[in-house]
Amino acid sequence: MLYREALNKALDEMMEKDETVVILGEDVGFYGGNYRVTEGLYAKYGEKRAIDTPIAENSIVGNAIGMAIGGLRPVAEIMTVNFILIAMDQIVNQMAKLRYMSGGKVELPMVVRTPQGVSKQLAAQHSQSLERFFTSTPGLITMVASDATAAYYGLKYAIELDDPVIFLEHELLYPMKMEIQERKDFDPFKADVVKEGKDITVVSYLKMLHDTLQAVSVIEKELGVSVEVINLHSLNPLDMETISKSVKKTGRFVIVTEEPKTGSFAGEIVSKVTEELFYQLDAPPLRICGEDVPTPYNRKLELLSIPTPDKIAKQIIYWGRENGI
Amino acid sequence: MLYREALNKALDEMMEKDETVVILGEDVGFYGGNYRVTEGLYAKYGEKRAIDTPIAENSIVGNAIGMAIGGLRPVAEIMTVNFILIAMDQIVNQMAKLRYMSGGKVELPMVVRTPQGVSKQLAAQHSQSLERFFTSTPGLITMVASDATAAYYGLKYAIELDDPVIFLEHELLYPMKMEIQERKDFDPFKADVVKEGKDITVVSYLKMLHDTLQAVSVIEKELGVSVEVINLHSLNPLDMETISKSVKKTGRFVIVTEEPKTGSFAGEIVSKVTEELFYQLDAPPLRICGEDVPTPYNRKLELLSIPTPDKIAKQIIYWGRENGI
Amino acid sequence: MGKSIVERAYYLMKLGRVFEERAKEEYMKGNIAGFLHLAIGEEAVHVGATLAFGKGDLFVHYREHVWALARGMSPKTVMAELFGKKTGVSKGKGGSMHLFDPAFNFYGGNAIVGAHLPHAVGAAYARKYLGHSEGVLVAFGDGATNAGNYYESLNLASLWELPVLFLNENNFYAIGTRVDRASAVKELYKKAKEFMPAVRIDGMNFFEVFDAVSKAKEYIETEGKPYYIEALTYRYEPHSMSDPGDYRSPRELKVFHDKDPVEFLKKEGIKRGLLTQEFIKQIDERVEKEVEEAVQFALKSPEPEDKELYTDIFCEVCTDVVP
Amino acid sequence: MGKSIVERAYYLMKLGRVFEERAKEEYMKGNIAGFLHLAIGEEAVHVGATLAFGKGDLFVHYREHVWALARGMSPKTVMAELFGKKTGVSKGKGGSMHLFDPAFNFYGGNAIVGAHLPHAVGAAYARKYLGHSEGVLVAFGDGATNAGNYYESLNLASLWELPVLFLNENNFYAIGTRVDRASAVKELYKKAKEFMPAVRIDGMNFFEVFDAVSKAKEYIETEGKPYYIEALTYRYEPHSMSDPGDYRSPRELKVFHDKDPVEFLKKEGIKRGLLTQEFIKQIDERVEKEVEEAVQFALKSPEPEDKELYTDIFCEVCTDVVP
Ligand SMILES: Cc1ncc(C[n+]2csc(CCOP(=O)(O)OP(=O)(O)O)c2C)c(N)n1
Ligand SMILES: Cc1ncc(C[n+]2csc(CCOP(=O)(O)OP(=O)(O)O)c2C)c(N)n1
Ligand SMILES: [Mg+2]
Ligand SMILES: [Mg+2]
Repeated sequence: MLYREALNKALDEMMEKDETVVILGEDVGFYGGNYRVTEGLYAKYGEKRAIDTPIAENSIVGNAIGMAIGGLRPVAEIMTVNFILIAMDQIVNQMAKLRYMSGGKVELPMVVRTPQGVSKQLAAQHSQSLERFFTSTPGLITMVASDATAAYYGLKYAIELDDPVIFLEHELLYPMKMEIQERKDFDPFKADVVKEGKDITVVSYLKMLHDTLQAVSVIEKELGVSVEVINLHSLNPLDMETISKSVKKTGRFVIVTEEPKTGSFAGEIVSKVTEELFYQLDAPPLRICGEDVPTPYNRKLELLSIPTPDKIAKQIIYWGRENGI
Repeated sequence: MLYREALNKALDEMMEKDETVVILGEDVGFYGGNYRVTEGLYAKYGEKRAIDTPIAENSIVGNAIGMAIGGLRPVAEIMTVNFILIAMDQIVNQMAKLRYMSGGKVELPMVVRTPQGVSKQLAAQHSQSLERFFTSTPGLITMVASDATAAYYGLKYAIELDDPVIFLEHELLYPMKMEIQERKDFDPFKADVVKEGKDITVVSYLKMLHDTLQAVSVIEKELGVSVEVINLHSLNPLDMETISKSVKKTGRFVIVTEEPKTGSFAGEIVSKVTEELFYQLDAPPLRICGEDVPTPYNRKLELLSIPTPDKIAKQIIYWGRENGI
Repeated sequence: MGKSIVERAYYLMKLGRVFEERAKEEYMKGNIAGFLHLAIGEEAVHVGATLAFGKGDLFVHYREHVWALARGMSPKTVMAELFGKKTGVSKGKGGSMHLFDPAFNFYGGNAIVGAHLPHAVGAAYARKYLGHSEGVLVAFGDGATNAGNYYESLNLASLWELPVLFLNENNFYAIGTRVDRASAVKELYKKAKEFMPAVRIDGMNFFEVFDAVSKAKEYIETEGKPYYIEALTYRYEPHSMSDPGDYRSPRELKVFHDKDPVEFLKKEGIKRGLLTQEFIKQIDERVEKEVEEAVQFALKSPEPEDKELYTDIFCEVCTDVVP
Repeated sequence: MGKSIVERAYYLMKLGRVFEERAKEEYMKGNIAGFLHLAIGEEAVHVGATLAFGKGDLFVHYREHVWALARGMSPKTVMAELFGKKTGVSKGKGGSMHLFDPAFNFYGGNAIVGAHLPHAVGAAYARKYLGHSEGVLVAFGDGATNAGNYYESLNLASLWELPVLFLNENNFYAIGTRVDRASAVKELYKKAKEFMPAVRIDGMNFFEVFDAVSKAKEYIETEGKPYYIEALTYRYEPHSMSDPGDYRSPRELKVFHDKDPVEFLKKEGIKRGLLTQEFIKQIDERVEKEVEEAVQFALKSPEPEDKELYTDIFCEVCTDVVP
């Protein structure tokens, strides 16, 4: 199955099970979704439950908030994360704060799903990762789906949760073939150690997780070490327990994300690790991130602007040597 | 003079000198500005240069971009940073990226000024610090005005700059009495060491800088150390040189900001410091930030949600003792 | 119109008036802080609309004390909220701008101009989908009609055929900006009429408000489509306690003070034989007492405990995992 | 209408058509990537409006190759931009969606639906303030008319009396969503008419577009106020290269193919004695050649150097201080 089909399956099952679950967004209904994530749901559940909206992202999120208030469990799709910038007031001032400022009286069981990341030559306005905006907003849960298993179980979990969730996908993962592993106990708030190792802890998610995994064997060979790789399903809350356990073992921490480095969510993890585990660290933590530039259209420049398996390996090897690993 | 008067003086002098400088925003003209920063400018320069806008923040920033394209140097006021969330698309997708995606052909000499921070009991939707959103966006310059000198020289500098600047003020500083120090050579990209010291480096800005300075003597007395305090005028670009020099001397780093801790700009500084100065650090870096909560209305809770001079002192003292200072 | 409704209206309008006058005093004494937006002068709209609208959801903005009281929320818990007390409707976490109570179908108290309009549209969608018969009322100022949220909401309510009553409280000012300095179309209801039936009414006149909203309610609930009312009204006080309010002329103020909605209802009610001097006197006394009780209640109520800083951010599941 | 204008129009419309057909081929070969939005079928709007509008600023969206060519930008540098080459109008950093050239008063190529409308309003403000005589033209799709940016811009252009021509290219679809499934008001120009004169025209007919825009230009530049044109048009191709485009019926496609703007101009031009078969033949050959040259130019042009990743973010002052 494809990654995007895992998402579709999650939506389908939730809509089947609970008629208060509705989806809304641009072209999610009749058209089947820009990336075909919502394919077939319009035919199966009708236009009242697979709701096509105009191009009005602020309303999409605002309407979803109203729907949640009115007794539904809406799953809003923002076609790509780039357009969510239009909805930031609804996300940061409304979705994240209504429960708190109402003293707990307003509950918002809702999900905003959106794909992010650098795809292929879509240029500056269509190639962004913005997890930092959500993870830094108190009141939001930010989940990421790095594989079909997290996509399927994670999305179902998010829909069932009574809190507002930003659910991030990655444009380049949609057409990737993956299987959903049987994980009835899937808990997005627990990170997965996807590869065990004892010398370096590498944390990643979404597309960068896959690039990291590709880089691992080169790193291990070149540095003569074993690398532990952690896959996050939730960025906030963050499973520091799993990270901490790993870093205590390895003494070395690397985080790989696609966001531009300055101000990235990667910086937050580095800060947390440094604050909590300073005396356990044998080397400075390393951030491998996107460059601090808007994304260029030209393919060569585009690839220079983000981490790739090759660059991940090189940077970790260089850093390893610099720091006596 | 008052802090807000220093800003007014900067605007006035720039408008006097250059007729392409215009100001725009809600109630900036006839009314004189919600915080009286633009007082008198409407009377002096007329409604074509002190432009009142409807309540439409996305347009305010978008219009300013168009004005800059059309040959003006607009200074847009967003009444408070809380409303800038409505303009995030114009800021992140447009203002920050147009130069790059046009291959350098579109230049945007413009400033977006806005006050931020927790004032007094304005509750969740009116009590936020959002520097993280701007500092993490490639293509934006983010300046802060922590005192009258930085307000006056910094704002003038920002207006004269050919790049888009987010210029952050703090609501609680407006009515504060301060003098503009003669600083003809003022360079916002160089941080000021406002107090020298040799044991702990503390970086801060805006209101927290003042709270930090109030806390210093208690800390010095309790810990028997001397504290160096650095005042930032620009958050991105960041003057790592000054910070670095100080940390190399002290071996200890603290950053104090009002933003909620998780995902804060403070985390970015901590990451930079750790990456660059890991082997010089004698203690884990310390972030003193706001709590990870929407801001509550109740005054007692509100004060619990942000750093205060007292809490800054306590936290540094506690951390100092824990880390053998 | 029945006598009992007019009596109730007088009680609520007077309660709103006295409540807010007292809130202003308490603000000056330092018992209330932050932004306090008073609706003194606008009572006929808030009370008239609420009474006519029945039980459907209300979405309003930060100038909402009178809406809340009209909806039946207790002056005590509302005052306690203004005082930031634990007993407040929002546990003291929201304050004057953020009164919420789903038990009364009352959803804010939103402090971002226009941001609640999409909520109202979404709520109407949900209610209709779930088979409820009641519509949704959303009220907003003249200033809100120039921004994207407003327009998108008109389009969506119309496109999706939702029972939303858009109630535009045109009090002629958005802080210091007069309506015609912000809106190119000077008669605001005209900005809605391509999307739905739209009318303009005198918002100082309780009877007119009540009738218009009754008609609108009937329309949205039977047709399942939106309706728009622009009510002309006036806030006698400055925008909030921190506004000098010196941008309005004494002459203009006088014009509107002469149309005081409470006085008007009193006079007109008596004229029509729906109110008596005796009743008015009784109510006036009752209201004074209730407001005094509300203040005493607020004063005596405890502050929220420190731990409240961290509650109500997430549901239980997430609260457990957040460090 | 003069012969020379019609000749120029034919040349540009044909150039646009052939340029885009070739771009599509080059996309399939892998020489162009990302989103490629073709305007095949919409040439009468892009060329007619540009020719009639003179030199004033143009703000358009991502479907802008024909606009750029009509404005006089070189097919070579435009094609090179699509190829992501150093010689492209935006140095290969923008691509198909981001053509910019202030030397031609050409400002995008914006890929966020509707986000360029406020830019056009601001630019018109600046130009008027600085005493320029030319107006500003902003073009946008049917899909853009349902969002906040659109509405705010209509209000502001009208309120501030700015010389903006709002040109709505209604091609009936926003990706897969037909216009009437997104807009409650089905005749889009009616959503503007409270703010400014607004008309609907046949966008497949060059003559009608040229006349309407000429009239609009005259109006905005003499009155100093905005004007609105809804041009009905059609994109023959899917939304972009990644859209299957299967939501439109063959019947609908036929209706619009029968109105092919290039064919129409040819026929009508000949009928009116403004074009000759001879001229058409000449142009067709010239255009083929120019497009071939453009492709060759693009192919042979170098990639931007690696260091370009870090240029054009800031002006010199800031570039110096950024680490
Ligand atoms: C999006 C946004 N921008 C600015 C503000 C600041 N502000 C608060 S109230 C107000 C005026 C609103 O006027 P109107 O909509 O007419 O309502 P009224 O206050 O008259 O009831 C403004 C500008 C805000 N709260 N939200
Ligand atoms: C704000 C925003 N939301 C969504 C998109 C994705 N998107 C790109 S083009 C498009 C359809 C636009 O339709 P229309 O305005 O009619 O222009 P057309 O493509 O028909 O020329 C959409 C939804 C976007 N680019 N920007
Ligand atoms: Mg008003
Ligand atoms: Mg279209």
